[in-house]
Parts: sequence; structure tokens; C-alpha cells
Amino acid sequence: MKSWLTTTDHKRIGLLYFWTAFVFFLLGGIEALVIRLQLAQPSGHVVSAETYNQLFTMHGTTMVFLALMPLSASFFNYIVPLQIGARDVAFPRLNAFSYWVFLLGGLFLNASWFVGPLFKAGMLNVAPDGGWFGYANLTERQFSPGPNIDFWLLGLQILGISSLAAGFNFIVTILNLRAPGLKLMRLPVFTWMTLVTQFLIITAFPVITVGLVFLMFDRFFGAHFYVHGAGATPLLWQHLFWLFGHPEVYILILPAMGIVSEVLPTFARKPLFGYTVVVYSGILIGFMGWGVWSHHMFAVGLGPIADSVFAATTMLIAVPTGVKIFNWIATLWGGDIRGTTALHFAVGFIAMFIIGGLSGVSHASPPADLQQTDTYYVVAHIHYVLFGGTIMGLFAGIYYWWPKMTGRLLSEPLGKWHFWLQFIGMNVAFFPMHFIGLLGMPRRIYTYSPDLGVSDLNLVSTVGAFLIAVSLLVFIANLWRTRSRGETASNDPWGGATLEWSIPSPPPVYNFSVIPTITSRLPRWRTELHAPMQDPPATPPGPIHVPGGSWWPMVAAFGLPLMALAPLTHTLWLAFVGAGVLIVGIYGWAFEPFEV
Amino acid sequence: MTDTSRVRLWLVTLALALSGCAGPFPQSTLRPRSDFAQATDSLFTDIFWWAAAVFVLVEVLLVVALVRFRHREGRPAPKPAHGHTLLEIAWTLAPAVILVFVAVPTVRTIFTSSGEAPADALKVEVIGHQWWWEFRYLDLALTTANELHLPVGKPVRIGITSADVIHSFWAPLLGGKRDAIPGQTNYIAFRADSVGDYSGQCAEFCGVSHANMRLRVIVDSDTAFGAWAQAQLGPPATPPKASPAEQGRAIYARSACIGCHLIQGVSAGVIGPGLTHVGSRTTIAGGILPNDSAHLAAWIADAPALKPGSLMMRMKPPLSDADIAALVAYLQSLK
Amino acid sequence: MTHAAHAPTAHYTSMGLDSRKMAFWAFIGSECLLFGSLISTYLVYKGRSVVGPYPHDILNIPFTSVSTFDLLMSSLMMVLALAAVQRGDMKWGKIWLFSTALLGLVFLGGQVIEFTEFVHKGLTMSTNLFGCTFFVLTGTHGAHVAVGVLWLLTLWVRALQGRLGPANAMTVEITGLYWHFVDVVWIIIFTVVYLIQ
Amino acid sequence: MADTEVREHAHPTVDVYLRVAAALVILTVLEVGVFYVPAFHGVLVPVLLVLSAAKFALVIMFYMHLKADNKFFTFLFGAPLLLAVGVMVALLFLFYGALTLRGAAGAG
Ligand code: HEA
Ligand code: HEA
Ligand code: HEC
Ligand code: CUA
Ligand SMILES: [Cu+2]
Repeated sequence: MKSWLTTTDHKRIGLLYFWTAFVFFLLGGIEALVIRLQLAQPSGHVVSAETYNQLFTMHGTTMVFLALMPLSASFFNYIVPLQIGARDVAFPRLNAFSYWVFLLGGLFLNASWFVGPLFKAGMLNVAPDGGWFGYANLTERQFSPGPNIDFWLLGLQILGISSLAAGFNFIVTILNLRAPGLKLMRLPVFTWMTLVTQFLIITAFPVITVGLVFLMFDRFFGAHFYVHGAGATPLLWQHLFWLFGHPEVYILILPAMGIVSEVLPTFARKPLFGYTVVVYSGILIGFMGWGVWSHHMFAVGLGPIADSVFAATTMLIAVPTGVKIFNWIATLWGGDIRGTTALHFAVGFIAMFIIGGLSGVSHASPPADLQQTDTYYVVAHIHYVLFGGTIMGLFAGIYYWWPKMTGRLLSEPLGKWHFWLQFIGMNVAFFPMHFIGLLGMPRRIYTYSPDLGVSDLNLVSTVGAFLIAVSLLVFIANLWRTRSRGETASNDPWGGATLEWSIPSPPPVYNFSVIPTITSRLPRWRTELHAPMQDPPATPPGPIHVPGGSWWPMVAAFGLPLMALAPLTHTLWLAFVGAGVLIVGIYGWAFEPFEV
Repeated sequence: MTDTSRVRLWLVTLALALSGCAGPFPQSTLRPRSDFAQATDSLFTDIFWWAAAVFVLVEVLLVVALVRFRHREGRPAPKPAHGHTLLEIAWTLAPAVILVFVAVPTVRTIFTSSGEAPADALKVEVIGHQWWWEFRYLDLALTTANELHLPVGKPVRIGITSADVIHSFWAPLLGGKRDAIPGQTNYIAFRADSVGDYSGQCAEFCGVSHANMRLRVIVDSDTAFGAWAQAQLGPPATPPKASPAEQGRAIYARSACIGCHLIQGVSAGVIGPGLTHVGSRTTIAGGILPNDSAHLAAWIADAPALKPGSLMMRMKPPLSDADIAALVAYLQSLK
Repeated sequence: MTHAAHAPTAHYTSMGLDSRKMAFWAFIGSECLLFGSLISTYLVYKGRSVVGPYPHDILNIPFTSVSTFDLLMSSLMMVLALAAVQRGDMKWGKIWLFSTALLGLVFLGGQVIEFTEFVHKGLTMSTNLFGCTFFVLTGTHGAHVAVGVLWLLTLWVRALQGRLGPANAMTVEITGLYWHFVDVVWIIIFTVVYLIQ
Repeated sequence: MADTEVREHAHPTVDVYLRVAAALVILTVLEVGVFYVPAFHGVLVPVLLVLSAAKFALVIMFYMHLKADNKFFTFLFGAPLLLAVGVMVALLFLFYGALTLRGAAGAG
């Protein structure tokens, strides 16, 4: 127990990320199921309007910040150091700090479901209710007087710190801790996409932090950043939010694209087609993602010139994305494809993501988007890219790396069941949303009129959501079964080309008994020019020093939610206590002897 | 048959097939009834076909690859292929070219649908409120709520703004939405091409009852529109002596109602919708309830029960049933 | 992190660069976006206040010029401290470190005086948009200075204890990066907020 | 490793530090001076921007050693800096350009 709480081992932190994020994913999914129940019929009465608004807000926020980002982070943590032949990340304690901040931030946000009575309100009454994008000025104190939005803005600020800290850590890890010979253009694509993602994180999160700070000053200290009466405009929030928000969606998709780029070659027994192009298009996607944010604001009246510019930049992103898709298909082409579950999910990613990508292009045309924005057509888009894309990709990663992470192979037959149920379920759930939207149903409404003619489509969608739930139960059963009865994994159950497969599953604490020297992009495969590398010896030639754990990252992390409680409860001294804890944590951390 | 109507037919048929009911889809974006809606619809149709082509291409390639190259015993190991410059160039350029075909009409449509209208267009100001709509006809000095009457075939220019938070004005058959933002006015312009009753609703999340912020646009013939405007401009009806309606007016005049509602010559509130001609409307409360005695009575007794969060709070002290009945009679007399 | 982790056992790194320094440059890059957003907001809201006091009513250029000078000089002290520590001259190292922190404190004191005076003249966070953007922008900068002072004083105390030496030059260098960045931000703020009215 | 280590620590001398400080002070005096001279009011903004950019460059090049240090640090700092400047310019455009860019219809 203690060893887990104080751990600084990237592998353990990866597993902590995984389990925490997976639980949050189920929570977000359960919220989605309640949403779908409410919408199964017109004029539904499953939940009240207030509860519904909290549900979709928390669903979006949870899925984005507490499920998908940290699920990706679990692979950054577990896999990236292995892929680059490192013993750990560059700053192991900072890594632990990131995890604890993430956990506490997530708990802080979700505490809002239960602490209503402390604010003289009912249970299920003070959870955030302004949407995952919290548009000002609805989120100003005047229109949202309760603590709901406070939980949201403070929680997101805490989570931002976690992501930023991890961002610096992984940038340095990937750039500076590569094994000898592992040049940048030899890095596995997953590691590359991780690197791009981290750059997006460290540049995008400060922007939303500023937006949230403004909102905080407006709500707590009477500032007017988003109050039009004072000469300001609520549109500033939208700019700041989407300046962050659009890079954020690429933060969500790029790691999954990286995973797919690992899984396809392994199971097609063929190197990734156009490695260089795939890498550069990933970099380009990340870069271009900065110039398109106003496509979320086509209805706010930016004027024809701005609309045209942002339409063009947005459409351009289809080019590098398409390049990746075609290279993946070319990777499969001429291969010797093994239909493992991981491959199923990777192919499912391509097949489904493209639907979301193409509806994205139809959003990118402002006049067309005027009919689509804020309707279920957008909800269809986001779930095709996020569920059809990111979730499919992450599951590909889970099936692919689970043996490495736990030493046991997930059951393939159950995996296939999981895949097909999820694949069918997601299409049944999300495809009808295209029609629901085009037929005029706005998003974020807790009730709709039977006259709209979308009742049956909504019912179908609800059925699909429950199919997804069943598929996830199959997955959970698979996890459970694998704990004790899963087939034990060898070093390399799949015949992978990258370094992580050269060491035992699960790897020893020190990862590599001897740090390998790399001579090829596919070190473990025979290529025209290279023989496969030698796996490191099973036992290290000499003792390897492994850093002990540390309590300080966790202590420091506790300072942040304490500080957040101060404005929430209007108790000044809590701010000092929180800051004190943070400082004590940092000093303890800085001055404790710790050998990296 | 044009492309537009073909895809529309296709989509609607599919939707019909899926939904099994013969709904008229009052908010469908695929049944344009104005030049503006027409323009966006045909643009969307174009994009749809390009997207469909790309989709089919990619999925077919994917399936073929999977079927042709799936693992079979004894198959020789695949030849490693690291890339192919020509192919890379081809599949970079092809999408780029397609995008030009999408971008050019897009930009053209942006400029033709940017809200500019001829000088003689009917000018209406739409003001979003939590959770109802106010409509002001600038040239007619006329204000109404939740139901917008427009003449068919005439250009109209709608200026959209908000009194509180951000809303979005949307009547899909007549065109795309525009956000109603406090401190800013956005414009849409269109010409409705057929008489009818078009429903719409607020499309930007605006708080508890965002779902209950609906509206209708009633496109009248020229004469019907003139007659309607004439009637709206008149003073409120005076209830006959000793009728329940007259009693209702007295109750109205001494109740909290006057603080929030406007009835010309009776009260001058501005928080809620004007009621001078409330009897002429077909719905109340942001278009969610029919304007009949039962609903009016229930609304006056306890508005938030019918519309969560409604800013028209429950009357304190509660009005008696008799008072409510009289109020209803009065409001219904205000044709 | 400052001390023990940087024991002179030169680790192998693939770029041959110090990991902490690299992380710190990434952090500074990230801070560019933070201050960039704040300054952008200040600029887009410039001239949109609907009531006074307006910038020209209230900003005290001579006073702030002195503060600016003070901060510039602290940057000089900082590089001198680094140079001293690098050549192992811990006597001057201590002096310069302490002077840097002291000048930082003077700057903060100036900001406290400035803020109090503005509040007396009727400018608060809730007065107008100028108040909002001004206080949050300069306040965020001030918070950075405060953290920097704390950090410098920590190093100074470590030096007094004899636990800071040439082996820790990298720590001093990183502190310096932070301190100079905060200075650079002030260079921009001074121009954008105070001089361009 | 040894050679890169050396490069990393090739810091300017105290002499250079002092001269940079002098330049910084002079530039600041110029800035404030320009501010008070009415003749400059027409070109105040560009002049001030140039002067403060020069100060900015001096500090990062010499005090933060970017000039002599590994180019990768310049990238880590410069890329986000460019991004921030780009965002700023875009936002200014969107906010100040809005009235004219929106054309007649938008101007009302
Ligand atoms: C993983 C997340 C993710 C990803 C990857 C994307 C990718 C894209 N998104 Fe999406 N988007 C979201 C998540 C994502 N989006 C979310 C969450 C929202 C809603 C936020 C909210 O309001 O709550 C949103 C909203 C959103 C909007 C605003 C809609 C509105 O509110 O009105 C727009 C508008 O342009 C848009 C466009 C695009 C485009 C053009 C892409 C492109 O990157 C897609 C590119 C891919 C392809 C095009 C397919 C493959 C390409 C080829 C095979 C080549 C050939 C293709 C052509 C020639 C077309 N998205
Ligand atoms: C980021 C990823 C992500 C993911 C994975 C999902 C997944 C799902 N989403 Fe999500 N959704 C968003 C991101 C995501 N969503 C965002 C950003 C919004 C916008 C929010 C906003 O407007 O502010 C949104 C909005 C949104 C809406 C629109 C709400 C509205 O506008 O009113 C709907 C409606 O159907 C919906 C449905 C679903 C469904 C059915 C799933 C399903 O795929 C969920 C599947 C998961 C499960 C079914 C859970 C399984 C649970 C179990 C198996 C129970 C096990 C229990 C125990 C072990 C105890 N989502
Ligand atoms: C606190 C202010 C307030 C008071 C007092 C008030 N109303 Fe209202 N009223 C509103 C608001 C706000 C709305 C719009 C609510 C909505 O649709 O969400 C409204 C809507 C209505 C409507 C529907 C109008 C339409 O066209 O949709 C009627 C009818 C009405 N009120 C009648 C009354 C009567 C009768 C009284 C007195 C007994 C009264 N109101 C008192 C604020 C008030
Ligand atoms: Cu008004 Cu939604
Ligand atoms: Cu986007």
C-alpha cells in the first residue's frame, strides 16, 4: 500500500492513471446512460431539468479531462519510457505529483455531486451545470449564483496543473532520455505523437487557465471580464476557451493515432508505410490546430472575412489527417494481417474516425454549420471522433499493451465480443444523431417535443448506448478474468518491432537490464539493412540503483484542492493552509535526497 | 430533380424509415423555405456528396485490404514497404483539390448570406430573454413575443441580440441560426418563399429552461400580415362591463403582474413578455404551451412548475382559483 | 530537486542537455502563452471601459519607471550572482543573490504602494474594465515576482548554510532564467500598459 | 558529452553583463523620454515597440544566454513565443477588425 502511495515508478503511476481514469470513464458513461434514458422519449421525466444540465456538463467534462486525457497519460507513463529505452521518466517525483493532482482534481469535481447539503442545497444539486465549455456570461454569478460553476472552474484549474506538469516531464523525457542511437526519426510513432501532444498541452492549457482566472475574478471579486454592461464581451471567453479547446481535441486524438500507428504494422507484419510523412503530418496537425479555433464560433457573428479564413484553415486540417489515413491503409495493404482484437480496434478507429472527420468538414463550412451548430449533428461528430476515434484507439492500445503492463494476455474471444458489441453499439447510438440534428433537435436540451419527429431515432440511440454499456461489461469481465486466468505473456506475444517488447512482461523495476543501443527504426525486426537487435540479458550484469518512493509529491498535491476550497467556502485561512501545504511539499521534495 | 432535392429525399426517407412515423419534421434543416435556407442547404448537399465519395473510397479500400491480406497459413512474409513518394504526393493533393471545391462555394455563400438586405427590407429586432423571445418591428413600432409574423416573399432583416445571457435564434426551415449576444447585434436576412407556420427554438445553452425556449415564425400572405400588424398596433381590448374579463383586469391591475408585464394603458412592466395582445397568440411561455384556458390558468398559478426555473415565479400569496379564472378570461379577451 | 538530484554524476542524456534546464525552458515557453493571453486581453479591452478612472488619469510613469529600473538592476544582480557561483566565489554569490531578492522585494513594495494608491483614487478590480485587466495582469506578474523572491531567498539561505556551491551552478542558472523571464515580461508590460496609453 | 557541456556553460563575462545592463538602462530612459516628448506622439507606438523589443532581446540573449546556448532552448522558448504573438495579433484583428470586416450589415 505505502509503496503505491509513494511510488515514483513510471509503470506503477501508469497503472494508477489507468485505473483511476477507467473508473472516471465508467462514471462519465453512466452519466451518458442517464442522459440517454431521459431522451429515450419526448418530454422525458427521468431527471429534472437542473439534474440533466449537471449530467451533460459532468459527462463532457469527465470524459474529456478525467477519462480520455488520463487514459492516454497512462500509456505515456507506462509505454513511452519503455519505447525509448529509459529507466524512468526525467522527473519521477513530478510524475507522481501529476498523478495525485489529477486524482484530487477529479475527486474535487465529482464531490460536487454529494456536497449539496453543505451549501444548503439538495444532493445532486451543486454539480457544474454550464456545459463542458462553460460559456460566459451564463457562468457569471448573476446567472449562476450557486457553487456549481465554482466547482467546475476550480476543478479545471487543478487538473490543468497536473497536465502541465506532465507535459514538461514528457517533453524532457522523450527528448533527453532516449537510448543511444535512438534518433528522433527512429522514435516509435506513438512516442512521437506523445511528444506533439505534450507541446499542445503546455501551450494550450495556459490559455484556458487565463480564461478560468478571469471567470474566477468575475465570480468571486466582482471583476467584469465577461460582462457586457462594463464594455466587455462574453465572446472573450469563447475565444480563450476555444483557443484551448481546439488544440485540446487534438490532444485527445493524437495519442490514439499514435497507438494505431503501432498496432497496424505489428499485426500486418509490415513497417508503417510512410513513417516520415505520418510523423510530419502529426506535427502539422498539432501546429494547424492552433489556427482554427473560431470554427466553434461561426454563429457568433465574426463577419464574413473571419469566417472565411477560419473555414479555410479548418478544412486544411483534413489534408494531413487524410494522409495519415491513407498511410495506414497502405500499411495494411500487402501485409499478412493477424486479426487480433487490438487490430480490430485499430481498424475500427480508421473506419469510424473518418465518419467524424467528414462531418467535421461539413461543420467547417460556416453557412452549412449555421444549420448544424449546437444540434445533435455536432453531437454525432464529436462522438464519432471521440468514441469512434479516441476510445477505439485507446482500446486498441489496451489490448495491445495489457500483456506488457500486467504480464497476462486479455482473452481474445471476449475481446472480439467486446469489439463487435461496441462497434455496433456506437453506430446504433451515434449514427442516428446525424439525422436527429439535421431534423432540428438542438443539443443540451433535457426535453423535446414529440412534434419534432425524432422520438424514434432517439429511442434507437438510447438502445445503442446500452449496447455500448453491455460491451463494456464484457470488457470488465475480460479484465476480471485475466487477473487470475489470463494466459501469461512472454516478452513479446505479438512480435512487435519496438523496444518495449524486448524486456519481460511486466518489466522489472529497472526496465532494461542493459540500456540498448539502437541502430534502426524497427529495432526488433529484420529489415533490408539491419538484423534484429539482441534483447537485453534477463539479469542485469551489475546492481541497478532504483530510487525509493517519496511522500512529498502527494503532500504538495494536497495543497491545491485545499487552496481551491478557500474561495468555495469563503474561508480565507484555508488558502493559507493550502499554500502552506504546497510549499512544505515542495521544500520537502526539493531537499530530500533522491537519486534519479 | 436537382441534387438538393434528391439528397433531401434520400435523407428524409431514410429518417422516415428509421423513425417509422410520418412526421412532417417541423424543424428539419433539409426542407428550406427561404433563399437563405436554400443557399445553406445546397452547400451542405455539395459537401455531403464529396464526403460520401471520400467515405466510400476509404471504407472500400479498408475492407479490400483486410480481406485480401488477412493472414493465411503458408503465405510468405510480406515485403517491407517503407513508403512511396508519388503516392504520398497524390493523396496529399487529392484531398486538397476536393477541398478547393468545397471552399469556393463556401466562401461565396458566406458573403451572400452575411445578413445584408435591401434597404426596403422589413426590419425586426429579436431579443432573447431567459427563456422567451421578444420581437420588435422597428418600422412598425410594434412589439410582440414568441411568435414572429412575417410577410411571404418580402425581404426581411433580423437583428438578433440578448437581454441577458447568450441565446441563439433558429427557425431551421427559414435559415441558419445566429447567436443572440448581449451588447452585440447579429443579422440574418432572408425572404420566406411560402406561407406557413415554422417552428424553431433557442439553440445556445442558456440555463435551466434552454429546452423550453421555443418560438414560431408565422409567414403570412401580404394581406394577412398587414391585417395582423394593424390589429397588434391597436389598443388592448376593453372587456365588457361586469364580465369576468373586466373583473380579471381589476385583479391584474392590483396584482404583481403589473410589475413585470406590459399591457398598454394598464401596466408598464418590462421583465416579462408584453401581454397587450396575448390572446392573439397561439402559444404561451416560449412556445411550449398552447394558449388555452387550462394552460393559462396553470401557468399563472405556478409558472415554474410548467417551466423549470421560469423567472415568472409562483405568485405569493397564491391567487385564488376564481381570481385565476378571471385573469384567464381577461388575457384571452386581449386579442 | 534543487540539490541532491543534481549530484555531479553526469547522467547520460540524449541531447547532452541538462534535463532540468530543458524542462525549465519548456515551462518558460508555456508561460509565454499565459502572459500572452493576459496581455491580449488587456489590449482587446483597451479603451472599452465605460467609466473612469482611465489609464491616463492614474498611471504614474515616473514612479513606475523607477520600479522598472529596479527590476532591470535585479536582473543584473542575478547574472552577477550566477557568474560568482560559477567561479566558486560564494562570498559575492551570497551578496548578489541577496541583492537580487532585495530588489525584487523593493519592486513588490512599489507595486503594493501603487495598488493602494489606485484603490484610493477609486480604481479597483470591479470599477471598470481597465481595473479588471490592469490588476489581473500586473497582479499575475507580481505573484511571479513574489515566488521568485521566495526562491532566491531560499538559495541565499542555502548559501549561508554552505550548501550551495559551484556544483549547484545549474540551480542558480535556472533560478536566473525564471527571474529574467519575469523581468522580460515586465519590459513588455511597462511598454504596453504604462507607456502606450 | 564533454563538448556539449562546455558549450552549455560558455556564458558571457561579467563585462558583457555590465554593458548589457547599461544598454538596458539607456533604452529605458529613451522609452520614458519618448513618452514625454510631444514630437514623438505620432510614432509613439512603433518606437516604443521597437525599443522594448530590443530590451526583450538583450535580456533573453545575454542574461538568459540564449545567444550562446544550445539552439534547442531557443526553439523551446521561441516557438511558444511566436504562437503567443500570433494569437495576440489574431485576437486584435478579430476584436478591432470586427466592425469594418463585418461590412455594412455587421456595422449596425
Ligand atoms: C478527437 C476530437 C476531435 C477531432 C479529431 C476533430 C476533428 C475535426 N473537427 Fe471537431 N469537434 C470536436 C472534437 C474533434 N474534432 C468536439 C468535441 C467538438 C464540439 C465541441 C463542443 O461544442 O462541445 C467539435 C466541433 C467541431 C466544429 C464546431 C461545430 C459547431 O459547434 O458548430 C467544427 C467546425 O468546423 C469541427 C471541425 C472539425 C474538423 C474539420 C476536424 C478535422 O480534424 C477532421 C479531419 C479528418 C478527416 C476529414 C477525415 C480523413 C480525411 C481524409 C480521408 C482525406 C480526404 C477528405 C476530404 C477531402 C474531406 N469540429
Ligand atoms: C470525450 C469523450 C466522450 C465519450 C467517450 C462519450 C460517450 C458517450 N456520450 Fe458523450 N459527450 C462528450 C464526450 C464524450 N461522450 C462531450 C464533450 C459532450 C458535450 C457536453 C456538453 O455539451 O457540454 C457530450 C455530450 C453527449 C450528449 C449530448 C447531451 C446534450 O447535448 O444534451 C449525449 C446524448 O446522447 C451523449 C451520449 C454519450 C453516450 C451514450 C456515450 C457512450 O459512449 C458512453 C459509453 C459508456 C458507458 C455506457 C459506461 C458503461 C458503464 C457500465 C458498463 C457500468 C459499469 C458499472 C459498474 C462497474 C459499477 N454525450
Ligand atoms: C417576476 C415577474 C413576473 C410577474 C410578477 C408576472 N410575470 Fe408573467 N411572465 C414573466 C416572465 C419572465 C414571463 C416569460 C416566462 C417564460 O416564458 O419563461 C412571463 C410570461 C407570462 C405569460 C406568457 C406570455 C407569453 O406570451 O408567452 C403570461 C400569460 C403571463 N406571464 C401572465 C402573468 C400574470 C397574469 C401575472 C400576474 C398574476 C404575471 N404574469 C406575473 C414575469 C412575470
Ligand atoms: Cu435561450 Cu437557449
Ligand atoms: Cu475545433
